[in-house]
Amino acid sequence: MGYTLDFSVVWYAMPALLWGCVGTLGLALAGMTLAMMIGVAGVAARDAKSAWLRAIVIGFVEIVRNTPFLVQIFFLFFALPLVGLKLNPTATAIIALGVNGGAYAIEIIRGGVQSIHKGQIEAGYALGLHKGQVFRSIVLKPALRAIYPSLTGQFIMLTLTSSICSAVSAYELTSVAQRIESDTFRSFEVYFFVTFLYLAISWLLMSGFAIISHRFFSYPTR
Amino acid sequence: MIEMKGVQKWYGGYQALRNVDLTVRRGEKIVLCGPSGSGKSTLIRCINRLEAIQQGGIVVNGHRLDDSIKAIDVVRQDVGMVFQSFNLFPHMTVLQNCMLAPIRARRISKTEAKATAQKYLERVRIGDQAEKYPAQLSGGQQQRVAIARALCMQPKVMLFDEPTSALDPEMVKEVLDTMIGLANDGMTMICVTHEMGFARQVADRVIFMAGGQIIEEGAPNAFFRNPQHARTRQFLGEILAHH
Amino acid sequence: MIEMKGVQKWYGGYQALRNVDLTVRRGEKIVLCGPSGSGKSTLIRCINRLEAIQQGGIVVNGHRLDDSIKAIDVVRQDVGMVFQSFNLFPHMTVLQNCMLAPIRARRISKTEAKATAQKYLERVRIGDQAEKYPAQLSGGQQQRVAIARALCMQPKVMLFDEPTSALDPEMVKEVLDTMIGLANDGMTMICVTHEMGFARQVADRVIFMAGGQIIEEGAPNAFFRNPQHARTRQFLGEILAHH
Amino acid sequence: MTPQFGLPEFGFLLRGLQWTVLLTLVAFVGGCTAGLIVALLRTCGRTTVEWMVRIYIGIFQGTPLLLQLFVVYYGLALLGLKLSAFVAVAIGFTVNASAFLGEIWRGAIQAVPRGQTEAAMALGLHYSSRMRDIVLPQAIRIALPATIGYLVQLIKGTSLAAIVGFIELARAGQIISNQTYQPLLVFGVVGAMYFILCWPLSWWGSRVEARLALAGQR
Amino acid sequence: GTLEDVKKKGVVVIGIQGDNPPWGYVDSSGKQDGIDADMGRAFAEYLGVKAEFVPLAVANRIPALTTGRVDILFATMAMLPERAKAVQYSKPYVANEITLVAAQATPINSNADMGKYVIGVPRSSTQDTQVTNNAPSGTEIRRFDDDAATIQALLSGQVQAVGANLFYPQRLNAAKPELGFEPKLHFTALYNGACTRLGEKEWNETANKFIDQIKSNGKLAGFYAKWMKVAVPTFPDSIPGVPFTVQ
Ligand SMILES: Nc1ncnc2c1ncn2[C@@H]1O[C@H](COP(=O)(O)OP(=O)(O)OP(=O)(O)O)[C@@H](O)[C@H]1O
Ligand SMILES: Nc1ncnc2c1ncn2[C@@H]1O[C@H](COP(=O)(O)OP(=O)(O)OP(=O)(O)O)[C@@H](O)[C@H]1O
Ligand SMILES: [Mg+2]
Ligand SMILES: [Mg+2]
Repeated sequence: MGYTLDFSVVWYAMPALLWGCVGTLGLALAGMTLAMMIGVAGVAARDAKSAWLRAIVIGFVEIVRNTPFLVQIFFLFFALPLVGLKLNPTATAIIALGVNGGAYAIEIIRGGVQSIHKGQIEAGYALGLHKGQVFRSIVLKPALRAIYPSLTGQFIMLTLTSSICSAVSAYELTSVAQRIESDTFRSFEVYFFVTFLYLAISWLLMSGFAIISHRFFSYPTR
Repeated sequence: MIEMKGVQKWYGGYQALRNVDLTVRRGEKIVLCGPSGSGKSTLIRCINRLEAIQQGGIVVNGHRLDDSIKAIDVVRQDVGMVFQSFNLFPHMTVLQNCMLAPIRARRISKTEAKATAQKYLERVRIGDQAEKYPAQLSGGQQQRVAIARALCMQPKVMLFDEPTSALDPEMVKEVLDTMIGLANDGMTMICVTHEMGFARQVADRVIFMAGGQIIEEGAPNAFFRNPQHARTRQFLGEILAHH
Repeated sequence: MIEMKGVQKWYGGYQALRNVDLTVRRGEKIVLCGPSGSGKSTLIRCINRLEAIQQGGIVVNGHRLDDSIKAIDVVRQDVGMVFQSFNLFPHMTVLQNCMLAPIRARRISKTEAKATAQKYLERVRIGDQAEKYPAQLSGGQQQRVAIARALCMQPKVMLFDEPTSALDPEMVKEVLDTMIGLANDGMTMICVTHEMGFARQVADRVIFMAGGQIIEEGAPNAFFRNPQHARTRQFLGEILAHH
Repeated sequence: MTPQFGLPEFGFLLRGLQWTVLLTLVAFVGGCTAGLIVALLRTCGRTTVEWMVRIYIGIFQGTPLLLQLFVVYYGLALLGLKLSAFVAVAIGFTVNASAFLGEIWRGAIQAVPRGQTEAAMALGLHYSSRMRDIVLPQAIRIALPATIGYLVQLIKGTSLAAIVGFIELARAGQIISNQTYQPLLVFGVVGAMYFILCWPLSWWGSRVEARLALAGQR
Repeated sequence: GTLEDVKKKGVVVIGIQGDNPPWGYVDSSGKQDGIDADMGRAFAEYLGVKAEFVPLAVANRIPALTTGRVDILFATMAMLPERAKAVQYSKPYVANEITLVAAQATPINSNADMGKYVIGVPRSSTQDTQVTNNAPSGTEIRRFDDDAATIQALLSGQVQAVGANLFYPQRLNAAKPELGFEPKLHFTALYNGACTRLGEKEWNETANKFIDQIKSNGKLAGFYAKWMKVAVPTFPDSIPGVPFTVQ
């Protein structure tokens, strides 16, 4: 076929690709932070007294979880300006990732809260603690520990999803790769190497998560 | 100290307590027994308002339990409770378990809370385990921590819901001993338990429940030797047979 | 029937059995007791090779247990086991629970398996519950199903690992009665239990373990009245104290 | 020259939807089969096999599906294995799904209480019977909500098949939006179609989950 | 495969853009349409075989050809020297013009003015190259996946100008006529050619013969009238760095 692999292009493009990794990591970390905030706030709102608030949270979760990310980010980028809210691509990407990840985080964290044995909560009440104190001091940490693997798994997915943010011209690894590809036409080499870079990013994040887990959730259980 | 009058409690359509009257004087020790599902747990959980009641009234230490948060607060601070499954908080050390409620609910200082916690941990002979996590302790030790944790709130009444039934046989004794010590110090206590030896030794009154009602009560000697009701006799026959 | 010689068992670096020798004759009933962690469960789990041993030998009904799948198969078919937590299969009815192993492991026909299952379910007085699922039964009933399920394989030996310790007090008796019936029929049995009434009534020998070793053994009367070792006396003292 | 969004355009989106459904089915059937194998190998008890499967799972969970499809379609072609677009996509999705489902099911298999396996062993049952009769029926119930959740992800993920030329729902939406210049309307409709496809599944998933939680309380 | 394989099978596989009207796109009845599609069908007819279209995105046109997924590209491939290192171009068959388009009210008169605005381009396209090369350094250039997103970005105000081809003004003004979009800067004229794999002489020669034929028999003029609504321009005989034949 006459096609020979030539990985030298990847070598020359290395600085650009590494900056792309930084972009991806930045989007991912900011997105995770936002997702976590939406997650915890959403879980609290999901059990709120106001039926309206609960309905809004449920509706939000269902809509976000059942439509593709691409449609969501297009909506944020192209539709919000119509109502006067113009966000730059990076902000759009972070919000889209945070909103998307947040909807999943709400469901995951809620599962963790529900997995806490009822006796733990009752023991808190029996000691005279109030609802908020019980949630903060007794429920939250074991709940997060219980769902930590699924939550971090979701965050890895969020990181990979950030590749779609190139659609609204956000700066991240895939968009850099596409530029390099279009300059060199060495598609296979570039994409193969970029796949490897994503793997490295995932593994880096997973080690980070493991360290956090070790630091905060390493109390002994049976 | 505790006064229950005409208490009725439903879980949905199922009536778990039927017209229960019970008065407990200061310093009195009550043992509650009865077949599974008879409403023993429900009864004591109503006393610190872990369950709401649908009819009747409960007064604890002069405070009438109604739906007001204020009343519930006061009562819960006066009433300590120990569960069958310990319910220690797994992410806190023994000491933190004991300090949490005094700091958050009684708003006392950390140093003071720590001193109190140490005192009660010594009291249940477990002061040296203060820095361990619950999972690192044996069942009997965990239950003693649970007792110390409740004591740290300096309650006026202690409720025990089958505190030894999740324990290995060897550990039962250490927990019962702790409870006996507490009883001898004059604590007002209501214990759900099937440890009849314990009942004989410390109870002022033994109460037998079945089907959500109090069927029979009496001083331990009279109760064990000469139960009045057929249901009580059957129950005692079964639980004492294999001992 | 069962012969263990110089058995040593490690979990990683922890030695759970130290040089255990034990001979059980056909029809003999053994009660195994001892403090938590002493290796009782480990010992009986070695007999049907749920745990591999690192040194020594075990012969069951003439078959030497080695690593060959064949030997393990034969022995497991000869040895029935009942666990503390029943371990019934929740997605199958009582009848299906009892029929599965005979059909799959003994390869007998469905009709035959059904007849056998019915027979043993009647035997443990639970024939009328055959179509229910485990979750619909009380703990005592579940444990009796577990016994019937083991019996359906027509084992030569039955192992019981604390069969009554997860039960409500009222249900203990019905399970013990079933076991007593089995003993009277001449089944070879090894029971880990702390029900000393049961031990007195059926055991030919009581064995006391501590720290992975057999410390003492003897006929029940001698064992309870006059234990030889200090450790045994301490243990008996504790578990009998509160009864 | 510029058509408005009307019935023919809607029909075009529906044809895209057909591809989305077909791709989902193929990926799901392939993924379930391969995922079961992955899950069984991952729990087989042999350290080397388990490690190899872990690496397999790590690679396919750790890289974007977009790039995986690209590598299968164009990469294998470079090595002389030229697959039709449909086969390539089927393989790409199968491999990806097998990693995710394999991991979900491994968790479920390990969540079946150890006592169940031990009871089965004590009754003299062999590996195949233990898995088929005891462990898998219980694991499937445990894994059902997560599996349904993944199926929803998969439906949305088929939009990536556009990279090798499939005109499925998302791509069809892009094309129509390019012809009508009404992207908001078009993507609104596309989003609604995905929602109609995914939401009943999600709903079923949460019902199953609630039922399992209830059963677990007993 | 080789030309011979194609004739034996009776099908030529043609790579084309799937969503870029009026060059190449799939219409709402699912039929491949546009000037490139007409070119492709005429080429198949010329070979005496059937045409099978593979719709491609901007980014995977070249890989599809080099890995043998398609036999030939009629896929809006502007003839650029860098690309000529990866694929073999034929003679040009259509012309395109790359401009910078903005609303009437946006004052852009020189390349330097671009620095004051956010400019949108489709990633990896000729517009991308032209804007990147001509804009002062430091200009904020946003790269989108395709023409549709680029146009939408201008319409929704996310960017103030776009690197455009011949058809952008027409499309933009159809959506928001009140803004009066117009070309502000003219960068370059570009020619598109058919692409075959490097070194495959037979394919290249056939493509060139085909293009010569439709230029002379008026077929190309027909396509131009139908899609571009302008007369066929004169095509250059050579483009620096882009050979039309296999060397
Ligand atoms: N949250 C609940 N919802 C519905 N029914 C309940 C609930 N809690 C308890 N019940 C029912 O109320 C009855 C009394 O329960 P309770 O726990 O008080 O019994 P108990 O005497 O403590 O039994 P045990 O010895 O098994 O602990 C039982 O029939 C039980 O099924
Ligand atoms: N799978 C295992 N891995 C490591 N250690 C184990 C394992 N199973 C048991 N052990 C250890 O081996 C020792 C003996 O355990 P075993 O379960 O046989 O005790 P036991 O006498 O049955 O106690 P119990 O009365 O609590 O059931 C204990 O110290 C226990 O911690
Ligand atoms: Mg109870
Ligand atoms: Mg044991």
